[in-house]
Amino acid sequence: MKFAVISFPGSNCDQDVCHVTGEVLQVATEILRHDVRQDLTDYDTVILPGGFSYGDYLRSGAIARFSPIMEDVINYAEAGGLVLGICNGFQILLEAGLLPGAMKVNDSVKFVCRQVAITVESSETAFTGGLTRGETLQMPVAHQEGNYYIDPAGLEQLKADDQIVFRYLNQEENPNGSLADIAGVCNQEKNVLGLMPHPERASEKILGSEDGKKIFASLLDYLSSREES
Amino acid sequence: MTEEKVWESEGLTAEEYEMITAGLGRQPNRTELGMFGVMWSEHCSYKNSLAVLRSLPTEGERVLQGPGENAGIIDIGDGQAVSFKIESHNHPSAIEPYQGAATGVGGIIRDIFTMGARPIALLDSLRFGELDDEHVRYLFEEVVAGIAGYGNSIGVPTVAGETFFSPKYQGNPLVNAMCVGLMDQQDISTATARGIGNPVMVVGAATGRDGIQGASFASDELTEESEEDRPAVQVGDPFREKLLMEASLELIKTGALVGIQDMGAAGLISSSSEMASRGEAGIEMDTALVPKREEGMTPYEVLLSESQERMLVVPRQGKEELVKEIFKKWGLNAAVIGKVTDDGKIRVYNQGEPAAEVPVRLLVDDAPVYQREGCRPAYLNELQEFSTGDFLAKQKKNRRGTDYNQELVKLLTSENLAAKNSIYEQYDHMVQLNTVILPGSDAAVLRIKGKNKGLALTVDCNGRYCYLDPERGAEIAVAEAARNLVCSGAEPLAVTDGLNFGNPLNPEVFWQFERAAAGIARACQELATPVTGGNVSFYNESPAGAIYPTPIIGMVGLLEDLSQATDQYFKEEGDLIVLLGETGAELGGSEYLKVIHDRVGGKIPELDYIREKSVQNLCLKAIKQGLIKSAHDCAEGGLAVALFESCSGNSRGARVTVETELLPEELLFSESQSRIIISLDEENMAEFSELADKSQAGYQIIGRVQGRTLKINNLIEVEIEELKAKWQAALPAMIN
Amino acid sequence: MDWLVKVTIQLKESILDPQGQAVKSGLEALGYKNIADLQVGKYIELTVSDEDKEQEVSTQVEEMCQRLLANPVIEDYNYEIEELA
Amino acid sequence: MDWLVKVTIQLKESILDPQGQAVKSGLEALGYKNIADLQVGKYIELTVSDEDKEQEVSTQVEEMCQRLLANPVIEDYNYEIEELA
Ligand SMILES: Nc1ncnc2c1ncn2[C@@H]1O[C@H](COP(=O)(O)OP(=O)(O)O)[C@@H](O)[C@H]1O
Ligand SMILES: [Mg+2]
Repeated sequence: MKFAVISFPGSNCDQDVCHVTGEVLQVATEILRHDVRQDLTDYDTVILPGGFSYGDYLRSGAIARFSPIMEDVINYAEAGGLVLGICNGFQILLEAGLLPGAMKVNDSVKFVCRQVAITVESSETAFTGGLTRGETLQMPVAHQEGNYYIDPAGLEQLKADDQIVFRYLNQEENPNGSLADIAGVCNQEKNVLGLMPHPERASEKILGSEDGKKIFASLLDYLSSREES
Repeated sequence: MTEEKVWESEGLTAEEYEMITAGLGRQPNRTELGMFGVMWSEHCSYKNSLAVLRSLPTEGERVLQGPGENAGIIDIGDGQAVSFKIESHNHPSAIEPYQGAATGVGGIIRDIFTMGARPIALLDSLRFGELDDEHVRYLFEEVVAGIAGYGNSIGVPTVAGETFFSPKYQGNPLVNAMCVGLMDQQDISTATARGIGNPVMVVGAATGRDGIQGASFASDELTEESEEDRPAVQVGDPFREKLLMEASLELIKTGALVGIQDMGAAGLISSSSEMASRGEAGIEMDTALVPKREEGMTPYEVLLSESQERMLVVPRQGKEELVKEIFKKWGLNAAVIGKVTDDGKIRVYNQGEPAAEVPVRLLVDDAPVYQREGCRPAYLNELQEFSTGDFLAKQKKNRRGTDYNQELVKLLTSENLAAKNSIYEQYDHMVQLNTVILPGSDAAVLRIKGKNKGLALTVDCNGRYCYLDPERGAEIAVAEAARNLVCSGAEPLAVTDGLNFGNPLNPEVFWQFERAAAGIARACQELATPVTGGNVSFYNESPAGAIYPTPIIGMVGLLEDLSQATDQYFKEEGDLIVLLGETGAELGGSEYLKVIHDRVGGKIPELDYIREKSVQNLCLKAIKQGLIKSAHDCAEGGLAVALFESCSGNSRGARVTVETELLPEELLFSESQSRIIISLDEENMAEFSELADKSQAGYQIIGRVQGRTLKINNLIEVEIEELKAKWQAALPAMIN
Repeated sequence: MDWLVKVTIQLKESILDPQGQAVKSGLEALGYKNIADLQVGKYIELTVSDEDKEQEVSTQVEEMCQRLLANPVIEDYNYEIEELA
Repeated sequence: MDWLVKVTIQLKESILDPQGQAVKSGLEALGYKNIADLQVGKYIELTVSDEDKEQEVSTQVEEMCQRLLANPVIEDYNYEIEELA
């Protein structure tokens, strides 16, 4: 099994994700540069990590979305490859059109870093197969632009297709004012997931919560059963 | 400008101008004068503080690098080291709070990776006027946003800090930032230029006209016109600095460098001449070769520009291409601008035309050092004579049936004691996956990946204490910082000090400075925590006068065993609560006096080193033996506030009974030093007593973790959840 | 020929603007009570050089807005083009 | 009477505009090579209600810019005022 973590200029959670998938979960993980085209088919999952790609200037993810390697990520996703976008990675996936909707600045207009409670809304993805719908997870968020927006028709579509994967437990737990308390969505094919909370920050007991590890564990289960079959 | 007064525009005195002409044997030209202006400014030369700073203890077994480099370095074993330093950015923050604070963070981060260390944590120490003022609210919000904007983006967590409000900082806020970096000892780099013929290179961002004369600006008082002092403010680019950091660390790892120095205050001239001075060499350079983002810049402007996100590096000859290659990969400039020479001179050309030629010695080492006169301020007599005992006795007559619940609520919802989560939640305090104890507790604890070790970090200073007694106030700052580290399970190792004062030419201010330095020296000596570096910021005055003397202490501690990391929060119902140390009638300078009676005065708490060390040793021993579950320093607001803070984290209640002769307000709110509140499983009490009985700390069991309220004698009973909500809502409510 | 292009970008009308709200309440707190509505957007000024026809510049700018400068999912944009001396 | 006010705010000349630089190189990477200069600023659109004279609106807006919307230390601002129907 092999993971790729894409490092954009200004990504700052690339090493963190690599630490968790590589050291904690013991999956071979490579960090790939944004400016080198690459055939990604050999990787079992491609992860776009958090951070401030290109300083988040203009809009978060707007410039990173045009990095050379993004063409490969798009090809990979369109061929059914598993893609996980965390925080800034989620924003990049939105900008790239791999996920529907867009990000606005938080309602508070401030950066927010704290633990929040989220619920699992769909266990129909490779990343949440091991979780139960309705299950609550504790995970940190850290972002200034996590206020998810989609137009009313889009929202209906998301609901109809079971594309809302995570929600903040309630309005109080919602750190950014996102529409319908949405914390994470997937594409229609369910192979691309983006979420604002940081599962890699909740994958070791010493850091306070291991709930994020459950997402990675689901993914690993999915991949190993896929390998077996 | 008349010909005779050319020095004034560069902030020099007539005598200093004399020294320059004598040293050069001729009159300096305009460019040279500018070079002296910034290099001999307080900010670069420490001319008014050096004599006093020499008294600080700087040596210790673990010190690998003391003061003199960009940052200090201490040995933490296993071939690893920690580099750390604090830096002020007060004046820029006063006129452009967002960018001022942001570039302050950017500057201190550069100081750390220049040493070869990867920055792993930031801390911020902030002072503002009071929040009922619209402009103060603006400064406060923007400063916090600026620190967040830079630190979050570059991916260095801001894990601890302190925030204090007083009218004395109205118009002159303090923004001090500390950065901590981790490295392998083999990667230690220095800011030296050596080796005749080695190239001198500028790397990073292109140079513009921003921030020219920032160093001189920092060495002057703020005036009404300062707001228009445009060139002194820069805009930071954390995105570029992230790239600069990665490129620099990669370059250092190659071993191709002789020296590396960041370009902070006074830009190219300061970095080049300081590197040359350390290497006892000369440097020759051509300003035309410096990558620029503006046209038509003069040598003067290029030398003095404070454009951010740049470094000066001296690689070995033949490594120029390697440097360029690495920086290009990160999308950054790298240009050879000159070389190291053996004539001990800084020689500046512009397209081959000579523009300046100055001996390094004269510019750097021979900068004037003044032994200023101090004089005990007149205000002190009156303030110290204020007797809190008499005052309380008088108050008692007028105030029958004091409601201590109400007083506690009032204290906890006052600006200095209110919860600071609305600040630190704007900071990414978790990135890099090391933060084991998050902000909110006495000290932050970071793990060191791959080892079972940890670092504990804190910044502390009570400016009001220092105003009432600068020497003891400074001692208390050191003691409190050490206590905060001990409470989290760490052994205190070393100090960086951020000394913020008013105008040193005012003898009363200078006296405060001298006394505070003496206090730091004494306490650091006693507690065996050498000073490895720091920063002096003078001229913190506004039309309303000088700030409180504010010698901020940043301290780093080591946990040999990370599993011993301890926070301040009560854990389980039924646990015993023990107070180490002793409470006295010490309300002088307290939050209680200020908040409840609007008084600043009296004698500040005593500091007895025997007791202090005993309490710290006992606490640390008990933690190491796994006896205790929480430890919390009892500081501003006293016992009642500290107990509440311990209750708040896990929403636990406590029943506390203390036998005492003290007045209720003294028992509850006295700020006696050398006290720690611990909690432990009753099972461990016997073993703990055995330890404690051998110590001179003094201790008493004062109660249990129990229920949903905090009850202290028959004086106080408050609902924890309810009070916690008020405590956390207080600061945001003052802003909106 | 060189051209000065001024682009303004705003959130679509139907979309709530958190920044606009924050600035509006900031102004209200300062005593400006009669602001009916406030939106915060972006202003981008750029110089396009060496193009002969305004039409070409406008095609290019339109494209830049669509591809990068604005996010058409949530934002509207406008621009003006001036010929530079 | 109601007034529509359009404020643009930009960094002063010789002050570094990191955002503008990033966007410019972003556009260059997309193939737009002939951009000589690019600055990113803010655009604020607000409606001021119940003022009779344009002069009063303009005094108010000037003040708002000075006090809150811009920081004159590093930013320049401009505004236009239109009468709303
Ligand atoms: N400006 C700030 N930035 C980050 N953390 C802060 C800031 N101000 C306060 N804190 C955090 O809030 C908590 C309480 O601060 P303080 O009352 O000064 O603690 P103590 O009295 O234990 O030194 C600490 O954990 C501190 O690190
Ligand atoms: Mg403190």
